[in-house]
Amino acid sequence: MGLMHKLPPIVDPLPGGKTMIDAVSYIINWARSNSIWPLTYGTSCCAIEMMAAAAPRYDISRFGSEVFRASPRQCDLIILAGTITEKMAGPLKTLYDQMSGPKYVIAMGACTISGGPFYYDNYSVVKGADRILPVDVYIPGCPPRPEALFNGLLMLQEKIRKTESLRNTWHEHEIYTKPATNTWSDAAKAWDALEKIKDQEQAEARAKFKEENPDYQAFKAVRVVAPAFPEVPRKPDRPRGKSNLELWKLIQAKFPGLKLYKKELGDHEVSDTAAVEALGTDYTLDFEVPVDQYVALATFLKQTPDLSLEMLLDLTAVDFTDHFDVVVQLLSVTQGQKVFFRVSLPKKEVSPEEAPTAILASVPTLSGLWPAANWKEREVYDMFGIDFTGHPDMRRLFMEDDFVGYPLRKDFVNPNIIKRPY
Amino acid sequence: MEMVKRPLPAGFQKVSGDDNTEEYFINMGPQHPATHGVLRLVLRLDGETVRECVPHLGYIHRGIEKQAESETYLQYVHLTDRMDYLTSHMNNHSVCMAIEKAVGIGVPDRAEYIRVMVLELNRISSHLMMFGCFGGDLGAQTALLYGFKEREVITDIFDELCGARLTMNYFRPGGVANDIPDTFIARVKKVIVDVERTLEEFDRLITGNVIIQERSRGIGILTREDAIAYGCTGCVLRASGVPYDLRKDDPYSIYDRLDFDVPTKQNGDSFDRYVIHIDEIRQSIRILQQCIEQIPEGPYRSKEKPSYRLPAGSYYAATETAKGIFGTYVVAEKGDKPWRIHSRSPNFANLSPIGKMVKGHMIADVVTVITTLDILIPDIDR
Amino acid sequence: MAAPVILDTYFKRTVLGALGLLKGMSVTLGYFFRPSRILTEQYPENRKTLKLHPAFRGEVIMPHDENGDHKCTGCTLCEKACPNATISVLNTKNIAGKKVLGKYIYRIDQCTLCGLCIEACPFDAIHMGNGFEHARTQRDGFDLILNKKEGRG
Amino acid sequence: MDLSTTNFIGDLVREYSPYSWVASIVNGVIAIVAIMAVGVGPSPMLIWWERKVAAFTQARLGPMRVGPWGLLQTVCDVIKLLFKELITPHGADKLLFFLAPALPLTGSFLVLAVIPWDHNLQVANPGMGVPFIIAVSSLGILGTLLAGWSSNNKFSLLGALRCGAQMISYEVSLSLIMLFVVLMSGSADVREIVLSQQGNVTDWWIIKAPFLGIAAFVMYMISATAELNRGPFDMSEAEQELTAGFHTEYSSTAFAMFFLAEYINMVATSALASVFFLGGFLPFAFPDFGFAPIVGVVASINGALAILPGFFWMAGKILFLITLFMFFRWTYPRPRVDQLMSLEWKFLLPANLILLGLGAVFIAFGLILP
Repeated sequence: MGLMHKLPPIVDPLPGGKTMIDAVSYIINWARSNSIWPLTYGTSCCAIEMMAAAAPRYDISRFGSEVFRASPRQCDLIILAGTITEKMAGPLKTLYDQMSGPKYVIAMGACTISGGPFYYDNYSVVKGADRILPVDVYIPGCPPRPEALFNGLLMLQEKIRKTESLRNTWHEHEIYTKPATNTWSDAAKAWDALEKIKDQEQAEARAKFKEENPDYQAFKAVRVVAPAFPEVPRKPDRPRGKSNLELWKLIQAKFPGLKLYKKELGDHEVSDTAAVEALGTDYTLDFEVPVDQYVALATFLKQTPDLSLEMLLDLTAVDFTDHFDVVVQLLSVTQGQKVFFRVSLPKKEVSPEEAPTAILASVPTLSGLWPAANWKEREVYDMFGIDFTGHPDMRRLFMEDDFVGYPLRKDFVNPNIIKRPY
Repeated sequence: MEMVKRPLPAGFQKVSGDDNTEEYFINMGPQHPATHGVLRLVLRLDGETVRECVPHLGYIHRGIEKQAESETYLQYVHLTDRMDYLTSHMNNHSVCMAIEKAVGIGVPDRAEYIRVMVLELNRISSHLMMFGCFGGDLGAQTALLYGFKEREVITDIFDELCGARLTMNYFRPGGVANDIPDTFIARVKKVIVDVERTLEEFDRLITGNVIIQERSRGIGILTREDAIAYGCTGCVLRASGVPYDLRKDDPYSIYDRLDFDVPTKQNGDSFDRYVIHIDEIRQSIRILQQCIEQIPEGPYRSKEKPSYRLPAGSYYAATETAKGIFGTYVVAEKGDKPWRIHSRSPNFANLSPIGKMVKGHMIADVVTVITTLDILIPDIDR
Repeated sequence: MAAPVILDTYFKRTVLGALGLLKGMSVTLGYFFRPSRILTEQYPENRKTLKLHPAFRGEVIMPHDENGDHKCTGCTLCEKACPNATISVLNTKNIAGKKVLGKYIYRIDQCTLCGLCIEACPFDAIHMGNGFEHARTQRDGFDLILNKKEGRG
Repeated sequence: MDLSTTNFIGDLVREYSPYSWVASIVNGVIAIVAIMAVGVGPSPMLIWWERKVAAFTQARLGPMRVGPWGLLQTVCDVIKLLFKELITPHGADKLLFFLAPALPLTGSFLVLAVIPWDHNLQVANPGMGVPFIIAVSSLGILGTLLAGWSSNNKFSLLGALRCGAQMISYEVSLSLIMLFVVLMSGSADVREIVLSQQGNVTDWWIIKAPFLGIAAFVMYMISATAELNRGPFDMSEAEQELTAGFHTEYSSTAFAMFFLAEYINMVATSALASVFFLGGFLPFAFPDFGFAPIVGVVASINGALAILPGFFWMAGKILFLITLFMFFRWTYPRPRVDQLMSLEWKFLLPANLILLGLGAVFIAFGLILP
């Protein structure tokens, strides 16, 4: 192709040369624009709509684009279907570089245009794919309908036909470099400045208007009558298996001195079995366990046949600024009961500069009891910086290894985050 | 040729095994046609046999849980659409149930019926997608498109009902966003007919196909003990012989008024995981038929609150989505925004045994296992 | 002893397998020979007849009546309902010094089309429109201004 | 033996050339052009047809927007591919990397050279056509192996290794089936094989050898699909497993060559199937079973059918077979690579040997239809 693009300067001066170059350009553009093969690439929701566009009802093959190639070498278009995260940005850039030119990029959906729903308060989403790749067509929507994707595809075809020729060959254009700012606040600020000027300019006119129209009545907008909905009493949950009271008695027999956890009932104060029954079925048994009894309790809960809480449904943590709670949820798939238990971990004392990046607490791992805890604990480690001693593979789960900070802590700061304006 | 000693990829402990075989590593993903998104699997291979498989997550980690802390409860509902977008109604339902539990609002009967119908339609559409992907990932591209073809009918119903094809944001605490249109019931009836025909076609095209059976029977066996130990839920758990379904065992909404079975299989291999989806669709159709008969007149929503302020405490609600148990764990402090929201995503747990399941199988089986686990990466990474 | 069993299963598997394959073929051939089952909608060609469901959320629009007036009072409820800071309601003062809507910015590139703004509006001033053809080749220019003129007051 | 058209042209050239080497060159060029026309010419149309078949089986429309019913779609694709950037991956063996795409084409062209397209239309007619075909069709494997190996990509290498194992295995049963036909017809000359099927439909080898013919044909189709590396046996590409298999690293023209080679191979394989089992260029003729009332009617219908030149019959049969291959591809899932191997070695090979033995028995006892 390199050779073809050296032709115009040579052929143009010849008689009829211009027409010839135009004709060749026309044919090449016609071929290119009608045979856009996309890469099989999709990260999230938009990918489903992209697949729906290839499905019988919409059928992207009418445009000759059904040849989804899995190898970037053979495709012309990368439809950025779905959110692009900082971690994915590297592989995506590689994918783009591996494509053979001419190559085009369609940013499908709000996430890839600007970050969309993940624009504010987000540390991991790239705020616009055009910051890493040169985007040719943007299709807003969340996700855009398949028709909207076709509309974008047609726009790309038109762009190829209109802007490319042998004289003006395809080239990678520039990426978007405007810094991501708080667009909402920017607009408000700019508007306020304008308003101030307007206030000054109109001060006289307004005063005059007031004089001339003393009985000015402001326009009253009509409120739409919202449909009235009845108040409906809540029907409590109907859990199967052992009741809270039965469970609590079984646990208390082995581990006396555990405290029930319920905020409204006074902080962590309830240990009275009589109160348990009053909590009702909406409440799932939730109790606090000291760190030194944590593993013993978990083992007890798992291995006692009466409880048979054999499945670890969830393990997560909550940052209460002064301490962490590691919350574990267990379920008995054979009997039906479920419990929460939590261990409260005070934060280690570190200097304020180190605090955001330091590991502030540690707790024994449960991954020996439940393999399910393996990833969950890695997630908690990744998000909170809580170390699980004895864990076989304590690495970050989601973020890259060199990521600074622990996102779900309340004191987490990250340069990517744009604070939500309100 | 001089062998270059490279460090092991992350997550691999130590290359053991026979010194006579040459093992090598291969990277599946993050962009790979069979990983359903941006999952990255690093495989240690001996020839084509998988010796070890280490998944790497986080390529679509969008920090939804962090972001939720600065959104109101109502605003958070629409973010759950984007977690497991194939079961977005179910995710919404789980959040709404948590809010309802905290604030103490009930749901009118009609709303419950609308919810259940929509949920079951959503389940069918997600399962149809799974069928398609199962066929497609095993090489039968046509099956993929048949799956999509039927799914499109349901998507169109959602389009008419809630105005979006994928990210619906239809559930509200205390009910649903709007009443069903007049055509809804008729269209659901038509869907039931269509889906039954499609199931019959799928039986002929995929289930009865000897190649499919050869490729999925005995592949990626997940024993009952493992399924429980890894916290797998949904079809994956039930295919391994545990008849646990939240709709039956911890009934929410009106599921205890409806008559349906929980299909269970015993082998826990890929074929069972696939077949159980068909049985579930049949049950969903049963539920839909009952709902069509029973749906009462009345309000579709209970009295609204302008902004939902949850009393301080922690709340948990779970739904049985098409993939498994989706739980929403809300920790509320003061104000109209959550202190922390955690989603217990079914796909996360369902993917976790993959290293164990594919060990000793071939590359092609990795694809089979991934597709029958029916995972969705954005839900795992959140 | 064992040989007949092996042969038996061998033939059984062959025959049943072949039958299964033929059955599968009957499905695809059924579609191939019945073009009436094709359900493709040809989008750019059917643009004139294409009718989306009225509920479809494609974009936020602000309907204007025959005088060119809209119903927005600039109360900013929609702005607050928006999870995404997609909407900027910028108010101004009219000639009488009363607060009215000045500019209603709608950033369609950030909008997730969740519809919460529509629900929040007490005056029925904004609706969800069906339009979906918003594709552009430039990043700038997605900030739409929905009101044609300042609010009434 | 009657004079074939090509021979006629060849003689003409030889007569008017001043030197014999000029004649050889001119004849060679004519032959090459003819093969190219037969091989490359229909490929874009076949690709279009494949996309339409895929679309119709999937309840969609397929390419619609370039030309009537998207007829020019493949032309677009080819032009586009030709003008794309040609990438040599880092660490690739350059010479082999670019040699590889040419090899599969060479093999199929050589096969096409010995196919009799009509009574008088055949580029070359070596007396031992079948062994020649068996020999040259192995060239395709080489191309794939080289492509995979020289790409410096693990996926490519895996694809190539799969492909090598698969094609060498299936070559065995393909050769055995060809041998079966040779045994039946008593000749290894491709033209002779066609002419041995003269008469009506019941004289085609698929029917003439009762039960054996149809079994051989089915096995030929299975082996040929594997040999062609097409779905459902596209182990070497296996998009869901190996992204794009052996041609993962190929772009632009080199990829276009692989893309076209698949279809040219398909033409060659289907042509062989038609020669061996479906009477090659012979017209379709209904049997009358000696049933007096219909003899006249059948004869007149057959006469009408025979008006079409043999070339069209050949083309029609090839198109039919290719469409069959396409249906396979768009219906069936892909077996695993070891299952494909055991299909060959544990099922097809024993079956082929039995077939060959039975064939000999049939001939010995005169069980072949008259």
